Amino acid sequence: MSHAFAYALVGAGLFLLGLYALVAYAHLLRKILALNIMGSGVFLVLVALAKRTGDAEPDPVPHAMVITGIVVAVSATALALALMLKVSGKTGQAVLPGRHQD
Amino acid sequence: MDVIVVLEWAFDAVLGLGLLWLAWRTLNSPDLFKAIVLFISFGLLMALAWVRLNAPDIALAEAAIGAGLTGALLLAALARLRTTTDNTMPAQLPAGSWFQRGLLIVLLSGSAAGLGYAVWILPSHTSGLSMAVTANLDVSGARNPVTAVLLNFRGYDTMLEMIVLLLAVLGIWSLGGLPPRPERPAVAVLDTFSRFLIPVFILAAAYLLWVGADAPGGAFQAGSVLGAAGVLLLLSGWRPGVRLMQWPLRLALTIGAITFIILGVLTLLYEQQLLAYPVAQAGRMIILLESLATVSIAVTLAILFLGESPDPEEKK
Amino acid sequence: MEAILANADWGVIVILLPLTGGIVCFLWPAVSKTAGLITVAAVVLAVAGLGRQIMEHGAYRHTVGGWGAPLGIDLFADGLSLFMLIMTALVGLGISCYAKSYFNPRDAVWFWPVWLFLLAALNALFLAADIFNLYVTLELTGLAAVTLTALTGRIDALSSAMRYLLAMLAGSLAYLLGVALLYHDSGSVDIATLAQRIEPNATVWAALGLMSAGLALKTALFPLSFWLPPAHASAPAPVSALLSALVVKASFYILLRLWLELFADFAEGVSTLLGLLGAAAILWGSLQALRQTRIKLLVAYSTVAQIGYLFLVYPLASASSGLAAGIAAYLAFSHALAKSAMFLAAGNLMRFGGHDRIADLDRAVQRLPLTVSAFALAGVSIMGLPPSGGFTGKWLLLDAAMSQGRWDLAAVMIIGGLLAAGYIFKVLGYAFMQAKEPHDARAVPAGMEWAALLLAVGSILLGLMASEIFALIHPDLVANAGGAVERVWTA
Amino acid sequence: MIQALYFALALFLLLNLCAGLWRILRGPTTADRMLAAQLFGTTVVAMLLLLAQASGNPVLRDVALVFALLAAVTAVAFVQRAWPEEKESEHDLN
Repeated sequence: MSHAFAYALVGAGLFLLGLYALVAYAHLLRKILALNIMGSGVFLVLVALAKRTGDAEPDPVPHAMVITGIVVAVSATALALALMLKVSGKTGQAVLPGRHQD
Repeated sequence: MDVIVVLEWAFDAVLGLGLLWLAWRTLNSPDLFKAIVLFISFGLLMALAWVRLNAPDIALAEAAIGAGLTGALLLAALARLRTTTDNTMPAQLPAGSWFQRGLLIVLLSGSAAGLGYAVWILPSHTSGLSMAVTANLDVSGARNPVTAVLLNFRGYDTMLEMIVLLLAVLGIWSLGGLPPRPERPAVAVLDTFSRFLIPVFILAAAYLLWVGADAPGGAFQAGSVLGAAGVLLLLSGWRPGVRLMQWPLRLALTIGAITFIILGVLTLLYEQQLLAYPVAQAGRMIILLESLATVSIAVTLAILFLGESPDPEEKK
Repeated sequence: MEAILANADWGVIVILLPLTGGIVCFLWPAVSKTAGLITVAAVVLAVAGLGRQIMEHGAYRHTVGGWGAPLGIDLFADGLSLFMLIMTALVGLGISCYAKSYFNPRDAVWFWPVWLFLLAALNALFLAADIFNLYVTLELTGLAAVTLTALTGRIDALSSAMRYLLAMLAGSLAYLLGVALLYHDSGSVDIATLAQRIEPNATVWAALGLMSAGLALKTALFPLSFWLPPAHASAPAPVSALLSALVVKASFYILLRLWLELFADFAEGVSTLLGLLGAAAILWGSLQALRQTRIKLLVAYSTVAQIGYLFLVYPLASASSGLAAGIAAYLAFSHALAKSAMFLAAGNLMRFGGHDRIADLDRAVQRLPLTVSAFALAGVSIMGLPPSGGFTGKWLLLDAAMSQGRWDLAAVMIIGGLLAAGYIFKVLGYAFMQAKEPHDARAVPAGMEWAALLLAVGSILLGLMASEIFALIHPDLVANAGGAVERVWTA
Repeated sequence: MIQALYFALALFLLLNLCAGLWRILRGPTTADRMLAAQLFGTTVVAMLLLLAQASGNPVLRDVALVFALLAAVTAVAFVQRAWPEEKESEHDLN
């Protein structure tokens, strides 16, 4: 057993915690935070398991993937925050309208 | 030696549990400001986790983006949100009934068990692609394996990433931009502070870009630090002039992608393969790509923070 | 000249062209309409060039950077990917011609660069042979699609774009976690390499579940389709057409590809589940469509139902997966043509009357005959009546269901067809009637009417060219498809 | 053995950090919370320097440098916020 697995399990936990909050809470800012935490969880799984190379340097390919992933995450977060502000600017509330209002 | 092993385990255990606990408190604290501060702290701990996992390149990116820029973006969004919404709505408003949330918890606990088992049974020793990377590192033009993967072995992914960044800007601009951020008038302290700090940021970015080919660092990290310098400038009240917001800005946003495409076409013509650099030129091409990508990334991140549309008519 | 055309690397060009076009539109907003149309037309030609190469020399493979999988990234196109590229190029061209007249100058400046980036992302997706590269193209597709959805800036568009973005990001992350598990299980993200190394174990099962769930969310498979009707109904008409015709097909294509290459051998239980959800989608989507009072929501719910047909191929695939993939791709193409025509026609009706209330169509058939014909012809394909593409695809599916004794699925397909007839005739019926209060109508540019009609005619023509098309996707299919068509003509 | 000492110190700082969390959770003012987060940043910088010594990996000093710089951005973003200081509600203590 190595540390790699422990971190990977934490990553899986973060993913599911984020997923729970994404579904269970209505406030858009909280949903955006939840997606960011889900993302961190996925990145943690990718990088933690890359350390299973024993004493050698860890596998660099997942590291590169995560660096691009972090940049995607910040772009998507910025777009999501802008949309949230537009929605709340028009409705006065940062929640999605219920389905009955379609 | 044993002492170190015990200490390492203790450290990792505290860090791992701390991450989970912070994530949990971030997601369910009633006050949104508190949630954001907790999220920033979560980013700090994530960076420590990257260090523990021997991923200094990611730790650098996380330090700049995860803990810094995302935090600033969230705080600015919250400031704008408080001017547009009534604060009477409980921030912790649940979606769905208790029954639905209970069902969700049961489902996710099941998934947690399955996912945990799926991770647990993975072989405990494997080298992944690291052998292949090491074998080709000499001809890749970079001595830092992560840079070699990002700019050479999987450079095509990075080319598409540059478009992802551009699309985020296009998305915000097409929404008509955000209303100007409510802010206090810049004070002298802040002005002096940023005057001192911004040259240091630029120096640090240049350093990260320069060492990136050989040591942890590179375009994404340098771009994020430079972008943070831009955010600091914007925070201390500086605004780009109207003329600067037109084509010079658009060129700066796209220059990374343009360089990738031009190099792609050239390599396609001369090497018959997209982004196949001749071995003798690989090092120079990577430096060129990284420098211009740094510019694009930095400007994009600063513009994402500014959030205003470049079109003066749109601001109405 | 001939040699250059034959040897050019069309696969790479198909990706680089729209990327360049998008950047040009971004740098010089004044020329964006012209640059956009030229780029889309050029992409059609480049896809034709790629098609010729594939027909002559077989599958296309390009090792980006010269490294080759698993270290580098490969681009790969066989008949199936080529077919999806052709669908994207042709439907995209039709929608572009429509969009030329549709958008006001303010929106056009944003529409063209984002649509060209979306086109580049779709082409890159259909050419990808690497599951992480697929993730990047999925993110690109999602961000571009969300931006286009919100383009009008109206409140319904903004909130449905927000919901759409959250669903897209969650779907991508689930997919990415699956990629992480597969990579760490097998040490590669290249699909062909994975296919050799993959063994059914708990990790692969978890990856399969995560990737399928993420992609099903992005494809709007019932009950993960909650985000689709509001987004597709509130977007501008050409964008709705792009979303329904092309964007949902992109994630479906990935699922199909993963299934064919990686999971088909051991995941029979999951394919049964996907089939059941598909059947539920057909019934639920059709019933919802029948209940709607606005055309665009009706058409959007019809998309939910038609996506259900695509998923019926999974339980029927066990006998011959190549056959099922061919049917799915063919159904996707005919749905793309018909549904884009329908959304464009709905856009014309909205432009004409200023609203899209079905009960208020007010003799549209006399005043917009081309548009109503487009809607009706597309409806023929959606209902699955001969000789349309929708008919051939659904007939092959029905044939497969009956030959495997899946009477339940066959019954669902027939009920779905009847319900589709119900909601389409509902619209057409009102188009003949006079509204209680006649209101003034605005002129609709001829180009917009013709674009809708041509796409609808395409959905009928597709049915007549079934044998040629199946020869492209899967040679074994020719006999079946030809037989099915013949049987109908002789009956 | 000096390595173990560095490591023990890093662990000690990590535990300190957890204690600092209490201040973020309790507040009571937003400034308390933000200052606690800033203290976190400083602590992490110190930990990175210790880990750099312990593992003999000088790159971690670069990470510490970037951290120290970026802490300024969130701090300024906080100071420049323009919403009024509100009273903390009771339910905040849960």
